[in-house]
Amino acid sequence: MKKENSIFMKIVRNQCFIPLMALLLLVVFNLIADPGFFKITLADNSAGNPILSGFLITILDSGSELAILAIGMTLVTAASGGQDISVGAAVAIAGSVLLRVLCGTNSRPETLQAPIIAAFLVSCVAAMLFGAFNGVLVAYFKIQPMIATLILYTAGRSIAAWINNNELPVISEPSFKYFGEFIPGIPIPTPFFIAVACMIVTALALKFTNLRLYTQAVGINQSSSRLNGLNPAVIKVMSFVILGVCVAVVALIKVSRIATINYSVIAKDIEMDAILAVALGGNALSGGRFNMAASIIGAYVIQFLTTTLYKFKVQSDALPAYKAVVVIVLVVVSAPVVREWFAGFSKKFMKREAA
Amino acid sequence: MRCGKKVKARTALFFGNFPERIWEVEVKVKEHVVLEMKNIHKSFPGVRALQGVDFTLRKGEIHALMGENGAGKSTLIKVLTGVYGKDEGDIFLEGNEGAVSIHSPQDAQNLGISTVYQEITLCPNLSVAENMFIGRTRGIGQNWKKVNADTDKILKSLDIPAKAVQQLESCSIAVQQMIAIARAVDMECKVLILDEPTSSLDEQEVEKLFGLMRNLQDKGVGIIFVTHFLDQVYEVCDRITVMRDGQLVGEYAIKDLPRVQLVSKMLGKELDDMSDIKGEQQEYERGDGAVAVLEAQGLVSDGGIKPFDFHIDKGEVNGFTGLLGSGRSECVRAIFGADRVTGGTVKMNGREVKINKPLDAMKNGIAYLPEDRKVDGIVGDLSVRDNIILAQQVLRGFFKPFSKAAANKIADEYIKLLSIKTASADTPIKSLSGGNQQKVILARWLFTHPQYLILDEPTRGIDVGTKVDIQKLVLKLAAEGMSVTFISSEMDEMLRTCSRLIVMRDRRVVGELTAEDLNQNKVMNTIAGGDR
Amino acid sequence: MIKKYVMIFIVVLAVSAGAGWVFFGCAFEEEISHDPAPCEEEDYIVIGLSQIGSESDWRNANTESFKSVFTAGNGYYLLYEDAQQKQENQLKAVRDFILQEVDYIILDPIVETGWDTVLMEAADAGIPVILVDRQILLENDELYTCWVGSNFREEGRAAGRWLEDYLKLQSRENKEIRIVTLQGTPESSAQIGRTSGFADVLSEHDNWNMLDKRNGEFTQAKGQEVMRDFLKLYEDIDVVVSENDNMTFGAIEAIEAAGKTCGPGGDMIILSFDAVRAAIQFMQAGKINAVFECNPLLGPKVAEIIERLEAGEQVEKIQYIEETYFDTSMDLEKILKERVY
Amino acid sequence: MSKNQASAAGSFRDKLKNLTDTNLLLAITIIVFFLMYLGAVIFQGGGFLKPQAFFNILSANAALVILSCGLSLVMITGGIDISVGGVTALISMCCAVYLDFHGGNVMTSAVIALAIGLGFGLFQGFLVAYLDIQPFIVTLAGMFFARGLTTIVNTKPFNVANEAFTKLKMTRVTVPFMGSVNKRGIYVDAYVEIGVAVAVLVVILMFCFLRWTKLGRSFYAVGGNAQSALMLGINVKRTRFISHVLCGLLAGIGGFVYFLHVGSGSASHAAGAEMDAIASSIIGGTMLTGGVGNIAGTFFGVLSLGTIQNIVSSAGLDQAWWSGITRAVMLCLFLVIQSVVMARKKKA
Repeated sequence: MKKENSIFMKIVRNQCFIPLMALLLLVVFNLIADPGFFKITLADNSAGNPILSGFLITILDSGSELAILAIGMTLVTAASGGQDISVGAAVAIAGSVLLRVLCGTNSRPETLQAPIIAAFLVSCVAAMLFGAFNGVLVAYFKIQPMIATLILYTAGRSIAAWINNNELPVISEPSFKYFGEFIPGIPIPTPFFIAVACMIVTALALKFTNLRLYTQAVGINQSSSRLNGLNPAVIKVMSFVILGVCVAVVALIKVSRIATINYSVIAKDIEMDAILAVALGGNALSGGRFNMAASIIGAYVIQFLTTTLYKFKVQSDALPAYKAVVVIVLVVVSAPVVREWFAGFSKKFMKREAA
Repeated sequence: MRCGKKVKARTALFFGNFPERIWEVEVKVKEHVVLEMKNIHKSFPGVRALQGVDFTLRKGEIHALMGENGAGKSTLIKVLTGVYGKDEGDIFLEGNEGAVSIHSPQDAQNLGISTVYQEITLCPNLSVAENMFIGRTRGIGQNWKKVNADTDKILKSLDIPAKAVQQLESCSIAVQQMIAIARAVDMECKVLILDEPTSSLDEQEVEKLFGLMRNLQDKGVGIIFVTHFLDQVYEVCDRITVMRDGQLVGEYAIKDLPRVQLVSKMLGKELDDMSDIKGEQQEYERGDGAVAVLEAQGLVSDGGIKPFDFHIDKGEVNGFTGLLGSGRSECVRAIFGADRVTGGTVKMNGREVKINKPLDAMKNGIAYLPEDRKVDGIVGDLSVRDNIILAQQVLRGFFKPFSKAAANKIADEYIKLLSIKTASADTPIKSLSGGNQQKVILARWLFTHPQYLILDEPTRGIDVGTKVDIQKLVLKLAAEGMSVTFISSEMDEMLRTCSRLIVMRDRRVVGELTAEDLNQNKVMNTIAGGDR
Repeated sequence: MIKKYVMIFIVVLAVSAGAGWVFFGCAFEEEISHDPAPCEEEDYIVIGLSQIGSESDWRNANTESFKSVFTAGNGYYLLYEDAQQKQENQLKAVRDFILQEVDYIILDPIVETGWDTVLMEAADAGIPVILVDRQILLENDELYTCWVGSNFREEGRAAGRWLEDYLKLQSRENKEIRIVTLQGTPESSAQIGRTSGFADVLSEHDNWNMLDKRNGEFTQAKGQEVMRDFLKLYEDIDVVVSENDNMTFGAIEAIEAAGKTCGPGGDMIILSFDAVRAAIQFMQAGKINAVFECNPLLGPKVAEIIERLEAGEQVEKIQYIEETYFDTSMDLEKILKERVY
Repeated sequence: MSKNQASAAGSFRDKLKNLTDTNLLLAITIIVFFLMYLGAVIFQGGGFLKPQAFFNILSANAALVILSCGLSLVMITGGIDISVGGVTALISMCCAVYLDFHGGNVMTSAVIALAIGLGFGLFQGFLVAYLDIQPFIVTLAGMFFARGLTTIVNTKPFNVANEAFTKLKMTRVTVPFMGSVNKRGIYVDAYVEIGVAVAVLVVILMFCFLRWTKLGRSFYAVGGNAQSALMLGINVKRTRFISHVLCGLLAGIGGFVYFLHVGSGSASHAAGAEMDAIASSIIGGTMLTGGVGNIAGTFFGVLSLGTIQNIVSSAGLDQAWWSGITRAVMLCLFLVIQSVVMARKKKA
């Protein structure tokens, strides 16, 4: 009896438990509502390449962007104890830079003005710079992360528009669309592969560098980590820069999807989803220990939720309302005060059991 | 506006009926007791903080409450101010029938017990007057004209150099401190507790403060004065109550208790017992030409210490002694670069080195076990393993992490070596007992294989067994050629382990004791500042 | 001590930077826009243009045509304001124009209602207002001088008629035709006109089945999103009516992403409006069946009107701009060559 | 140390030193504002010389003034509320729907507005103060909830045709002696929209509230140092709670004023208004760290933003992106100034 209990507790304690439960919940809900949700069909697309389609694929597809952002957001949260709300705007900027480099001056080029990889690297650098900007404000000027990133949150999309002086460049080059959609012959959407690649890189980084240890140490106890020779400021900035890289990757996917950009709509409200993913992954939003896997699962759960809502014909603009409810529930449940209250309650309950 | 009237009444207490007050002060009936605490018991899990302590405070006296930390004086005060509830015992207060019950700071205030803490608990961004009166009256409105006028009166009556309308943060710390006191006094307090009010003041500021205290004393307020500065005690106090290990040592009139006596009482070593503990430490003699492992000249930091010289040799164990707040921790923090070093030079093995931040020190083979374990030591949520490898990991650099296996091996090794009691290497350190947490930190620094190890209060709040372990360990390390600086509030520990003691008082080095000087009396005399 | 002064210095620096930035920022901009400020030069005709935004290529082409006509060279000074899809911004812009005492106000109203007040103010200030592109509802038409733009309803009808003929060619005129519509920003006259125009024809055919109409906000991203939803919700769609080109582009993305094909010989017939260059290129690629022009080059016509007003002539209230349509049967190469936008 | 400084320092420097953060930042704000307006007059001339230009800025930003007041309250107590923009949108949509589709009367719609604002204030206040959850997360959720709800209420943007409302909307408060002669040579009275009257009233009320009521002062106390405030016997939780409730209420008023200004319901209304409000407060010298701030400053902060936008637009720049960038730059600038001021205080 005791033993079972302990095993059970181990499962429950695992950080991945909460998001997985949520996932399970959604799956069950959809099974009941309409099993057709899980139907996956293999069909040829216009180019005559076989591709998979169906809601699950959509989740894999769109969820990947979120997962990539969740990686960076988790680090930022852990190190700085706050969240970056400018990622959406940053994506717009990175995307705009990408297109700028690809299109050069003419907004409707017949051929690419630069190799995609070069363009991507440039946008990467741009995104990292903006990340560093946020990081410096947070680490050296000691501004709360969310306020500091508010600056970019405002200016970002404007800057993006400014980079292409408000034109809407369109890339006609078909190979550019591979990143956002399908590589001919592979029926699974490319973003998923990109996401997996990012996950692998992250995993390696966490394994073969001290990223995890340093970040957590700084997040948990600054003064002590300083006495152990770490430089908290640098670590924080680093986390923001890493997030920048993630942003650049997402920007590539986003832009490649539609082969153009819409400054005011691209990656709209994605910051909310990313934060939500981190929270859903059971990571304390006040920083400290983090569990990357949980965040990533969280990201896919969010997308699952989104897609489910879509399926039930919820207006895309109305989605935030539902997510907001989820956030509130999450934070309330994880609030220390509430937890104490629960603890007290359950203790009483146990007593009654015993009696 | 109700508050307005109150204020009038209260200020009358200062001006209106002065005569009989003076008369009272003249007579100063010896047994005119304001506060009496009888047989107070308080224990926390694992610790018996207070064991049957009695305390008596008379009207219009300044009463020093002395004791090294862990003696239980802060606990006693917290019980008195209702921060902690007491397990046993009674508190009697003048003008209250029978024992009073104090459950919250508010209760204490209503009963006329006010406390002024070391760190000022006023709002710097409000005006003086607002600080005096905010949070004391119900209702929305406030006649600020009147409040300002009253405030000015009070400030004048206690001759505090501040204006009611001036913003608090534009006052000096001392004045802020005084305003805090003024507020406390103004709330009809019989008992005023000053918890280390002077620790952040300079001489003349302290003087001002004492002026105010005497002023209040004449007005018949009983003052409990907690401080670590002996001179100050002997300057203002009438009586002293000494505590040690949660027990009452005794209550003395100031004139019956010379400083040396006081120190010995605080440290719990009778002067006359000449059995001075001969430690197992080898005699320290400095062979000429021996190059110091670390030598500091005129080192000074923004931690608020006077410049000091310091050196330590290979295999030597020395220590900074002195009462708490005498600046011993600040010295080592300066050496380690934990505080910003503002002057002085540091040589290691004869070679001059720049130590501006902890990492520099670590690179030079210095390790520092900080005084405040919770704040500066442990990384609470991390596992024991990560806590052990942290420092070394930082030294190795970002791209050379230990493999999980290696880390585990190291962790287990040190857990065994220091016999750390933990469920596993994966347990978060915060769930360990204080002693074991301390051992983990120790392990962390030993793993960096330093040539110079600084231990600041490694044995604070730790069970006796562990204490002994740590002392033994220190000597062992020294024997292996490591230089160790050891700081502890416990005299005999220091005597047992250190072969040389640097004695500090009031933030400056006042003496250095070696060989035959290493005995209780000498040390205490030096701490107390000569046989005055 | 030193540190403190440094800090103070930095503060001062920052503030002056702020102020300086404002000054020189504007000064600089003044220089790059070579035209002299309106207040100084009297012999210029000052025009205030309140544009809806820059949401689509059509809009940009439209804006450009104004910018290219009303140049200092032609004796105009153009004040341009982008309202970012917000009526409040347009109201504010018009008020500013009135304050700056421009000679003419050109207004492209984002919605049809809520203009009475400002137009009143403009009238009081004696500034003629020329409406372009979209229309507005007023009790008192005297409040604006004239309206210049496309006959959206006619475009809608044309689309319907074209579909009729096309289906006849394919001899599907009696089969069930499943249609979805990507609508433009609601309440905009383009949306109203095109929807109703197409509906006129739709009502004549009971085998045409309008499955769903949704708001695509005239933007590509939104268009793609809405189309994706359509494809999820409805089996075999025959016709997609997209009320502007950008939405069409988005829709095509979505359709191909879903593994379906469109255009002549595809699964779906695509009807689009506006006919920007890119759209015609898409037609060449055989992804759009037909586009119905909505000529954005209103600049010249408006300029002509203004000259007539300057000359004291009267102008008629409603002025349609001539428009045509293109489909894949035409010589698109030639069209592209002639096309300026 | 402070003593010999005082003796050393000249009287002016003394004054500067004794200048409280609030006044220092306030001074900076006002100076910057006037500099900008000057710049506007110099470079744009024409319009900006007329008083009406200023009143137009007021009319356009009346709602923002009110929202910013609310935010200043919260920020002074050391909190933050980014839901106000969403709430505004929600309010204008609800009121619009109520007035148009259900033919309600204006008074009731005003009540609805207040109710919505108050509701958000109460809920968020409770979560922040009593469950102490990070205010940013709570209000972020609040913002998204409000935005989402707006579209659920009604997706299509539309103008309100209700006569009573339009009459109220068009009501103008003429400002005497401020009028000017237009190009027809007719003298036109300067005027402001009715919302401005409300805004000014709110500003005055809030100013007095913060300056002279005990509750107002305890806002500063809590923001300055919650621990001390507790020691001083202030009910910190309640104070925080009240600050959020007030902010919600003001969001309600602001929302209605905004609705009065635009006269339409739309999901995209007041986009980024929370941002502007925060920016205005910060520019107005409200410290993010709490305890420092001044409603007067906030008022000027809003005006500064308004002026900047006018400059940008009439400088012939494409307003679409310039205004965004301009605001962000100003915000960034003042944030940096603040953290520098803080650093200076620590050093001193």
